[in-house]
Order: sequence, then structure tokens, then C-alpha cells
Amino acid sequence: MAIQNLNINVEYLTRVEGHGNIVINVKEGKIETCKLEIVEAPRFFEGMLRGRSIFEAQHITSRICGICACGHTLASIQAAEDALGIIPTSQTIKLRKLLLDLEMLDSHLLHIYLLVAPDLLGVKSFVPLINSHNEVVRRALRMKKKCNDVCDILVGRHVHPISAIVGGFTKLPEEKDIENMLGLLQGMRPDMEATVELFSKLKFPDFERDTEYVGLVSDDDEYPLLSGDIGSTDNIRLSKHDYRKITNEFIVPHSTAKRTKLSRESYAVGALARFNLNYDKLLSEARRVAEMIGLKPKCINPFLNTAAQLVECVHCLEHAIGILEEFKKSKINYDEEIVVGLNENRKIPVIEGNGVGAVEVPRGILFHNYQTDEKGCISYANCVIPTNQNTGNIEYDLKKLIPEILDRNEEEITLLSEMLVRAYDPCISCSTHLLNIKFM
Amino acid sequence: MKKPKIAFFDFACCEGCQLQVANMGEGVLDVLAAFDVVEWREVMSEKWDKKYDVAIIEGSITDNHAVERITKIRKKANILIAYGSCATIGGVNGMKNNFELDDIRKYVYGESYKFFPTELTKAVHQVVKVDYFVNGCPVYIPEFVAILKAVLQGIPYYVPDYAVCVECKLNENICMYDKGVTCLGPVTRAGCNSWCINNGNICYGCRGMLSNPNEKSARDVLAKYNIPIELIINKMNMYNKCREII
Amino acid sequence: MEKMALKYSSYKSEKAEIVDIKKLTENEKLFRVVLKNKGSLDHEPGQFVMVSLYGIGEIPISVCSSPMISDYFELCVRAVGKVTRSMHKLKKGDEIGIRGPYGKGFPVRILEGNDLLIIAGGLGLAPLRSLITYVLDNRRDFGKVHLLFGCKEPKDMLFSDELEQWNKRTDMHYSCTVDRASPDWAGNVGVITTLIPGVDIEPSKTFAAIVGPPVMYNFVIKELIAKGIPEQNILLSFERNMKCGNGKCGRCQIQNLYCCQDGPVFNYEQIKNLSEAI
Amino acid sequence: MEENQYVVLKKELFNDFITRLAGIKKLVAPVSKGFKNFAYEEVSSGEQIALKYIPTILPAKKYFMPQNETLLEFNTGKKSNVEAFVEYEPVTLFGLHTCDIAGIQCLNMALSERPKDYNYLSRKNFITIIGLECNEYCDEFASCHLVNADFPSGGYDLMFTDAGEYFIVHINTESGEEIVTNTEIFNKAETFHLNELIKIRENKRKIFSNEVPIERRHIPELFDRSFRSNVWKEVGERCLSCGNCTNVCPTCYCFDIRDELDLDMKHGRRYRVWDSCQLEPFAKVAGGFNFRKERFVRQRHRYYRKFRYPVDKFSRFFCTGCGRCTRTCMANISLKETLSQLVRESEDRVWKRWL
Ligand SMILES: Cc1cc2nc3c(=O)[nH]c(=O)nc-3n(C[C@H](O)[C@H](O)[C@H](O)COP(=O)(O)OP(=O)(O)OC[C@H]3O[C@@H](n4cnc5c(N)ncnc54)[C@H](O)[C@@H]3O)c2cc1C
Ligand code: SF4
Ligand code: SF4
Ligand code: SF4
Repeated sequence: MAIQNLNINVEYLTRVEGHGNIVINVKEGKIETCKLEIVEAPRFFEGMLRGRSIFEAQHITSRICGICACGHTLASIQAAEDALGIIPTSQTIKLRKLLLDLEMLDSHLLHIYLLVAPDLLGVKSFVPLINSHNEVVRRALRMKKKCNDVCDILVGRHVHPISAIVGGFTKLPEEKDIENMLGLLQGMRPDMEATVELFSKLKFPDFERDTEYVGLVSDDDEYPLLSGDIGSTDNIRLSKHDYRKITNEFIVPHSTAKRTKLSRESYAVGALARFNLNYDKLLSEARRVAEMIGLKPKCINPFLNTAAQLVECVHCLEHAIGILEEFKKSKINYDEEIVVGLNENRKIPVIEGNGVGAVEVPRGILFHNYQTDEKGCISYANCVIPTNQNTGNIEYDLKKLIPEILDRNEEEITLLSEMLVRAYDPCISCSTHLLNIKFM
Repeated sequence: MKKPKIAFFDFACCEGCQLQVANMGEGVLDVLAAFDVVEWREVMSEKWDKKYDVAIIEGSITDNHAVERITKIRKKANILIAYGSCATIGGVNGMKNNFELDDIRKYVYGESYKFFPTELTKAVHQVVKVDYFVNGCPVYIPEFVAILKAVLQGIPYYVPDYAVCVECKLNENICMYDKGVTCLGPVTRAGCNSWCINNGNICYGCRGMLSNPNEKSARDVLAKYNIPIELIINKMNMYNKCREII
Repeated sequence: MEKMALKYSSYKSEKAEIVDIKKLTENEKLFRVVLKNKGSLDHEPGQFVMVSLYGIGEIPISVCSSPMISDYFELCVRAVGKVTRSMHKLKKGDEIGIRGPYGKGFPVRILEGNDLLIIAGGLGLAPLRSLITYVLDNRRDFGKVHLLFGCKEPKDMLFSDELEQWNKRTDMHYSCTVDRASPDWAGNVGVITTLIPGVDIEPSKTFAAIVGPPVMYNFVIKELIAKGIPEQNILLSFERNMKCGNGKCGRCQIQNLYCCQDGPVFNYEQIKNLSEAI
Repeated sequence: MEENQYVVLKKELFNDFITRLAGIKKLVAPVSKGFKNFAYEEVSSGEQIALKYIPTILPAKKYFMPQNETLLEFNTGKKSNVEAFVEYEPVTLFGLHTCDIAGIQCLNMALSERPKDYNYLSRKNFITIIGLECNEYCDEFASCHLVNADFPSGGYDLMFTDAGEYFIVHINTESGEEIVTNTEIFNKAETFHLNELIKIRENKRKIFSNEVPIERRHIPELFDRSFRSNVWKEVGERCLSCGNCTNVCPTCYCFDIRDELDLDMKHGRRYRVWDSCQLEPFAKVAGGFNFRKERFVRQRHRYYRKFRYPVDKFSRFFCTGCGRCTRTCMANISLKETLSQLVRESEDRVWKRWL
């Protein structure tokens, strides 16, 4: 018999970044409450940025989130360059794409292995896995470390990258660095194969809800991550400067979160959205893996966001290797190395401007928007975080999921709801850069 | 020897310092061989309700709820480690203290700002006693490991009380001042192996200021570069604003 | 980088074993140490050794036992920091490393035949104990012997058993004072300089040996000079931060002198013009 | 000058020579890092070397006294086992200026004083030194003439002097001789070569002049008079205590010794790292008392360790005039300026006494 009354209160949802609670209340078979509260302390980044040099923006906003610090850095740089009218060189763009590939890979691996795998393997965390699945844990850590090592070489470190700044890079990789990075990434292939192998055997819960998916789209044939227009599976296409029309941020009275909506009551961003929008542009190795695990666009099972992440891992690894192989042939132009500073000697001219950065980061599309005054100081700042865009959608998913599983016991229901939230890989530290969010 | 029970907690922060642990790769397993991790919300669902031998605290204290929580943790922890700039010196969260609290709340929340209480950002030691400090934004893993060893040995760890320049020189970097830009290395505590300058950036002071910096001279030196005074001040308090709270 | 074993290194210690530990006060412990291979340490009163706790660090500690004892030596250690606190956690039978003895101690040959005025402040009694016991072991070689001892409170009193024995001896004058008395304290109260005027000595044939906290020196020296003791007869021992003991690491330098090699015992004439000394 | 101690290397053979030299053992030479900065780094070909360079960021002492060198390795526990080690690396240093060679001579003296530092002394025998004479003053910060380090005077295996079309090379040691023999690229020096060398040196004497208003032999006396000078206070106010001046100094060798254990707490090492008397914690003792708390006292100590104390001990200055400390100081504390100020102030005092 299905449960009639249910009271789930998961305080401090674990294995997500940041503090969140799930509250579900079912009375006489009907959902009364179904919300995801975020209790992380607010951090006020946009407020703090006012009055600071635009050249500090990327350093500060990187600190919104340590998990996707490279993503914030890239979005911030893009917005700042847009505001100042700087056009990066093609070498710079390539290196940034490499950085973004690494970011995707690193974050997805962390999520797949350390945060999702324990659920699929029926344990509470990766710690018991050290004994039961030692090789799996070692592989996960090894792959994570390699991403990290490549990031160290490229930008100094993965958490809060150092050398990627407005205008380019303060340190360009030497020839031997290119070799090293290439070696590390190529050395990751066997582990990647084993990862695909492992996850193709695991079973994700069955659940579907038709959803509008939003992500970057472009006209060329590269899987768009660093730049492009904004598109949706409901056939909307807009320039990144119109990001407000897409995100439509609003505050609901009973919530402390800014919410977003586009054509419907909510939309989703992230790996699954990108997969659904740009499947054709994935590298063939990645498409092969998708086929192997039976993932096809348009997929509307949110639990399979993790599978889409796996496909992206393969894509990003191969894409990164491709970039490095090109650099190995064409060599780096070291004259492009730039000197950092608060632009103290006015080396880069500053203008009054307004710029937007729209970058696909692991959890979905990320927007940064700055206005600068004539001295190059920030007069307005706004960042729209993927997790914020997903919150509404997660709740609608939960509302559909719970009635479907009321015949299970409470523990299972709790676990499945936790897994659903986790599948989105919500990054709460990110979302509270600004607000005390409550998913209602 | 019984393995010490260790737990991770996060307050207002970006959680990058916790991620630094995962970034150790298989080295994490050596740490786990020496410690017994009993609670770590970011990666574990297990909870622990007894005493901790070691509590690692990430993030700054920014509201009353956090004050209560950290006080409870302190009571349950034998050794408390402030982990990362947000915890040790307030870090970037301290920039909030540059503004009137109501002003920044209004800016972010608009009219409904009153629903969102916030307090001056504080470093952990400004609220409870701290036994070890792991500085840095993010923490520098070799230093963190050195501190874990000190914990195991039961000996103090002294955060270097000399300038980042010391390490920077040993790394034979071209001094940023030679490149015509200013750098906070001379007033910032070393220990990060001059991470940022090694990678062509300046030091932003993330490890906190020296206990006795020559601030006057540092300002004089910075002033030679014709930067507006607000920007110099901004630069010096990007991480170090909480220093002003006594 | 290649690596080659060094047969002789100025940084390598002898193995030594702690054979006995005695708690003297809340903060001070006395360690009796035996060198495992070498036998006698062969030190002079006032010299120090470098004590190693491998994995923690190495620190200078004065030898506080008489040079006349050859099969062991003693170290009195106050727990103040990393190494000293860890040392307090050691047990009988534990192993430590010992290098030394180092430095110039009290010039006992020169002291012979003279009167001695020994002034100890707090932990300063430790290095002086080595001198006192040496003098008592060779009592007839010296003239009058006075010992003045001062400490913060009665509970901080080091070597109280020995102080009591020395107090009872007829061939030595002992007086002591505390900065702050406890209810059961019947002795002198006040800083150590208050004891000096009362001492009955022949200034021209007296040597004074002083060890104590840095603040004590200036006041005591002033009194001694007022009493007419020649500057070169006033002996002082200094403590500085030391890492090598070999006169290289630069920490213990007092202007042109290295505390570890040229000292730690200096005579006042040597250092009176060095502004960084006291 | 004996002709058989000299050989000649044609400039066009220089690259060849370097390639051959690099074949013998690891070769290190000054390379340009941009922004008028140079560093000693491993090279394998002549083009990498900056033949015209001003003193490198760090002096060659980094090869003689590595920044982080293991002294002991040990096992802890009941059966402790301690071994002393010296870490070394056979290396040829090419292109050292006379000031840097003087720096090594100073270190040799200080570290062979008893108790000897066998780590240093064992290592230095694996290092070959090839000098390169300066024909011009590096820049306004150099003061090698003041301290008598502007002309070659021992301390090297070979010394190169640039004579336009070719280098005139002085062979000072047998291992220098070996390099000459083994590389098979040098020609015998003829009398006219030596005459050329004499001319170069004469010319140098004209260019290298003293820019501090004091004669070398009066410096110790100047310092004897200046301990309580106000100049130190002024310098102290500006000093940031960053330690750059001592880290880059070729004759500074202060160090710290630290222990480190593996995470399993079973094995460890004791190592030494460079340290600096300019840093606040340097002379602090447990309990917090600091014997050199004030910046001006630390700065004064640095100058006295260059110009006064070593004169008694080693009969020479421990300043080689390389100018690194001045170049590196962002507070613009200048060695030559400080000395000049001391002289001026001291003269003032002398005059006042006369008046
Ligand atoms: C000649 C001589 C004889 C001595 N004899 C005795 C004796 O007989 N008995 C005795 O008890 N003591 C004696 N001492 C003093 C003893 O050597 C010191 O107490 C001891 O070195 C303290 O070491 P520690 O590791 O316990 O202290 P710590 O303070 O933990 O370590 C000292 C080192 O750490 C550094 N340090 C301390 N605090 C900080 C900080 N906050 N930040 C950065 N660095 C810091 C200091 O610079 C110092 O190098 C003697 C000293 C000398 C020089
Ligand atoms: S770059 Fe910065 S840290 Fe390095 S020496 Fe210069 S001022 Fe110091
Ligand atoms: S160089 Fe400065 S900003 Fe960078 S890690 Fe070190 S202390 Fe932090
Ligand atoms: S380099 Fe300059 S600022 Fe730094 S310690 Fe030396 S004198 Fe002081």
C-alpha cells in the first residue's frame, strides 16, 4: 500500500556543494510541501564588487565557487573584455577552451565518482568504497589528480586559476609544459575507458518529465562551451546580451531565491541540456559512448544528467588532447604573454562599458555581467548561476516524482529524492554568492 | 596509536579549499590512513555525534546562526583548525565589511532585504579559539599536509611570519615591481611558495598580513605607481578587511 | 641531485638515552641522560649541548650537572614550545640525540683561588648548577662561595632539595628571594638585586657568575660594579635563538660575537660596549 | 703574466665550445629572463647564454648552498637510525663575474671555519667555475671597485676576458687545464694577446672608479664611528623586512634548520633552508623576546656583517659590490647611498668637532 503520510526533512543534504535541505510533506496521499531549502549563508559578491577595478573582477568572482572556479574566471573575463572592448587572440581563445575542457572533466569526474557513485553502489559515501572498491576510488582520485596537474601547468592551479586574466595569460606554457600536459591527458585514456565501462553497467532510476533545456548554441561545428548564442529545446535563440530575457530572474515571496523561467514555468541547464541541444557536435568518441550507454537526444530523464556528464568527459578529454596536439605542432607565441596589475599604468585602456559573459560551466550556462565607469571601476555587477536556473526545475521534478514512488518505503523515497537533487549536481556555494535560496 | 577522528565543516566560503583535498589525488588515501574521517558533508552522508579529535573549519562566520554552530563545534572538538583564508582571516567575504550592511543587503535583495540577516564577516578565531591556521585562498596542499603532521605529532605549527617575497626570490621570479606593477608580497605572510607570482600574477595577500608589516612604507612604495588611493586601499583589503575587527 | 653519506657531519648527533626524569616544577623537568656509545660528555660548567628530537627539532640546552660526573649528565628543561614541550612528553628509556658540548663555559681554572658570587634568576640556576656542583666537588680550590637565587614565586623554585642542602652547608652562603610570596613563604621578598648589598666579599678577588632572564642583567651588573667587582670578573651567560651551534646559522650573533662559539659565557668587559648584548 | 697560463678562444667557436662543455657535465650559465633580469640556469647551447648581463637574480651560491638541503635522514621509534648526507650535483658554472667569484670565496672562508661545514665543503668540490670578466660597469648599483672585486683574483678554474674577436682565457687550476685540453678548441695565447689583455685592464681601471666618497681602507673605521648613526633609523623606516636583500646577496649564508616527518610518522629528514637576519622572527627566542626587534637594528646588522665584522675575522669585506641588494629593494634602499650618507654624516660630526 502506498504511503499516505510522509514527512521527509533532510537537513544538510550531503554530497552536494553547499548547505541545502529537502523538505517533503505528504498528507493523505497528497503533496503538501515539496521544497529544497538552501541555508548557506549569503555572500554578497555582486555588492562587494562595486567600486573595484574591473581587472580584479575575475580574481574575486572566481571565489564564488571553488568547484567551478575556472568557469567563473572564464565567464568573468569574457564579461570584462566585452565591457572594455578587448578582443582576445585566437591563441588565447584556444588556451581558454583547453581550460574549460579541463574544468568540465574535473568537475564531472568529481561528481560522477565521489558524489553519485556511492548512491548507485548502495553506500553512504566514497569512504566505505576505499575498502570495497579500492581500485575504483584510486582511479577516481588518479583521474582527478591528473586534471588538476594539467591545470597546475596551464594556469597555476585548478582552484582559483592564477594566470588566466583579462587580456590573456600572464604565463604561457613552455614547450615542455605542452608535452607534459599532453602526456598526462593521453595517459588518462585507459582510466576513461574503465570509467565508461563501470558506469555503463550501473542502473539509473527510471523517471521522465518533459522539460525545456537551455544552453549555448552556435553555427560552427564545435560543441559550444566557451561562446555562442543562447538556445533552447523549445527553439528559442537569443544573443548573450539578452540574457535577462532568458533568465527572467524574479524573487518569489515565499523564497529567498532568485528564480528563472523562459517559455515554460521552469527550464534546465547542464550536461543533459547541452547534450540535447548539441548532440551532433560531440566528438565521435563521445557519441560512441552515448550510443553504448543508450543515451539519445532528447532525453528527459533528469537522473541521466550524470550519464550526459560521462559523455562530456570523453568529449572534453579528446578535445583537450586535440588542442594540445595542435599547439605541439604550431608552437606558442610567447609575445602574447601579458603583465598583470590593477592596470596601474593604464596599459590596457579602460572605457565606460557594459559587458556580458556567457560560458557553459559544468552545471550549465553561467552569465556574468559588469558595467564599468570611465575609470574602469565596476559600477554594476550581476552573475546568474546555473544552479539558480535549475532550482525551479528540480522542484517540478520532485513534485512529479514523489507521487510516482509513494508505494516505496520512506527511506527509499528519501534516497531517490536526494539522488534526484544530486543528479543536477547543484552547486549551492555558487548560488549563494548572492542569495539565501529556498527551492520552493 | 588510535587514529584521530577528524571532521570537516563549511561556513560561508566557496568550498575550494575542501576541493584542494580531493586534488591531492591518491595522496588523500595516505591522509585517510592516518586519520579517521567521521563527518564531511560535501562528500559523505555519514554523521557523527560524539567528540571530534580534530575539526576542520572552512569559511567565515557571517551570521548569528553560524556563530551558534561554530560554538557548538568548538565544544565538541579537541583541536580546531581554521582552514583557508575565509576561516583564517575572513578572506574575500570580508569585502562585505567595506559597505554598510543594510546598503549591501538592499543592493542585492532590493526592497525585501530585511528578510536576509547578515552580520559583519569574521574570521573563525574572532569567534572561537583556533589551534591551527591553514592560510591561503585556496590552501596550499604541502602546507596543509605539514600541519596535519604537526597535529599528529602534537606540536604547534608556526605560520611563517615573513614576507611572500622571501619565497618569491628563492623561486627567482622577476619581481613584479620590475615589471612596473605593484604586489602585496612584501606585507603578506609566506608559506604558499609564492604561488601567484610563479604564475605571472601579483600577490593579492590571501594569506593575511605579517604580524608587524611596515604598512607606512608599503603604502609609500605603492603610491609611487600613481594608483588612486582608493584602489590601493581596495587592494590591501581584498582579503584583509577583517583585520580591523578586534 | 645526488646523495652521498657523510662520515663526519657537524649536524649529526650521538645517540643518548634518557635514564631518569624528575619533575621539578609545573614547567620544568630534569632529564638524566647517558650517551650510548661515547661514554663521557666531558663538558665544562656553563657549556651546552644540542638536543635532538628527530622529527620535531633541535634545541640548545645547558648541561646542569657537575663535570665531575662522567657516566651521565643532566638537563633541566622548561616547557615553552615545540621541542621543549615534546621533550616533557618523553619517558624513561626514550632515545634522543645529543651534539656537543658547545661554547665557552665558565673559566674554572681562572676562578680557582678566588671568591665566588653566583647569582641565579629563575631557570638561570640550571647552567649555574653545573658550576655550583663543580665548585662544591672541588671545594678547597675556591675561596668564599655565595649563591643568590631569585624566582617569581616559591612554587617556581628549581632544585629545591638541593637548595635546601646547600643552605645547610657551612662552607657556602646561600640566600634567596621571590618576587611574589605565597602565604606559607617566610623568606625574602623582592627582586634579586636587593640581596647583593648584604653579601660580604672582597671585591678585588671575587668573580661573579650571573645567569637569568634578559631583564635581570643590567640591574645586577650595576649593583656589582657599585660593589667594586672588576668588570672582567663579572661573568654572564646569554641565551639566544640557535639552530646550528657551529657559528654559522647567524641567529645567535651579538654584533660580531657568536653566542654559541664565543659564548654563551662572556665577561662583562667583553660585551659592555655591544649594544645588542644586554 | 705567463703565456702558458693563457689560451685564446675565437668568438665563432664559442657555441661549439659551449656544446662541448655541456657534454662534460651539467652546464649552468646566465640566461635572460626579460625585464632586465637574468638567472643562472642550465644551458646546452651558446645561444641560450647572455654574455652581456647584469648580476643574476640569485647569485651562484644557490649551487654551493642549495635553498633546501638535507642534512640528516632518520627513522623514528625505538630503533632510531640517523644518517648524515650531503646532496651534490656535478656542475660547471660558466660566466661568473668577478663579484660572484668573490662571493664564493667569502662563503668558502666562512664555512670552512671550525666547526667546519662538511656539507658545503664536500659539495663545492663538484663544482667547476668559469669566470667572465666585466669590461664595463654593470649599472649604477654596482660597487665592485669599492670593495676590490672588479679584477680577477683567483677563485676560478678558468677566466674568460672578452677581447672583441676572441676571448683571452686564463687557466687557474688543473681542472681548468683539463677543460682546455678536453674541449680541443682553444689556441695558444701569443704575446700580442697578452698585451691586449693588459690594455683591456688598463682601460678598465679608468672606467671602474669609486663612487662612494671614501677610500676602501677607511671603511672599517667609518663603521666603528657609525653604530649609533641616524642613517640606520632612516633606513629602518623604509625597510619592509622582505628579506630580498639578503636572499640575493652572494655572501649571506644564514640558515634555518627544520625537521620533517612522513605522514606515517616513521621516517623523516632534517634539512636546512636559507634564512635572513632581516626577517622579524629570526632572532626571536621562545617566549617571544626578540633580540633584533626593530627594523633599523636588523638593517644595521646587515651592513655590519658586510663591512665591519668580517674584516676582523677574515680580513675582507663580505660585500662583493654586485649591487643586487639595491637592485632588488622595492623600497629603494641603496647600499651606495647608505654608505655615502654615513660618510657625509660622519664628516659633519668631524667638522663640528673642529669648529
Ligand atoms: C646556550 C643556551 C642554553 C640554554 N639552556 C637551557 C636550559 O638549560 N633549559 C631550558 O629549558 N632552556 C634552555 N635554553 C632555551 C631553550 O633552548 C629554548 O627554550 C628552546 O630552544 C625552545 O625551543 P622550543 O622548540 O621548545 O620552542 P619554540 O618556541 O616552539 O621553538 C622555538 C623556535 O620556534 C620559533 N618560534 C617560536 N614562536 C614562533 C612564532 N610564533 N612564529 C614563528 N616562529 C616561532 C623561534 O624562532 C624558535 O626558533 C637555552 C638556550 C641557549 C641558547
Ligand atoms: S614579485 Fe611580489 S612577492 Fe615577489 S619579490 Fe616582488 S614584491 Fe615580493
Ligand atoms: S602569492 Fe599571495 S595571493 Fe598568491 S597564494 Fe600566495 S599569499 Fe596568496
Ligand atoms: S630588500 Fe629592501 S625592503 Fe627588503 S629587507 Fe632588504 S632593505 Fe628591507
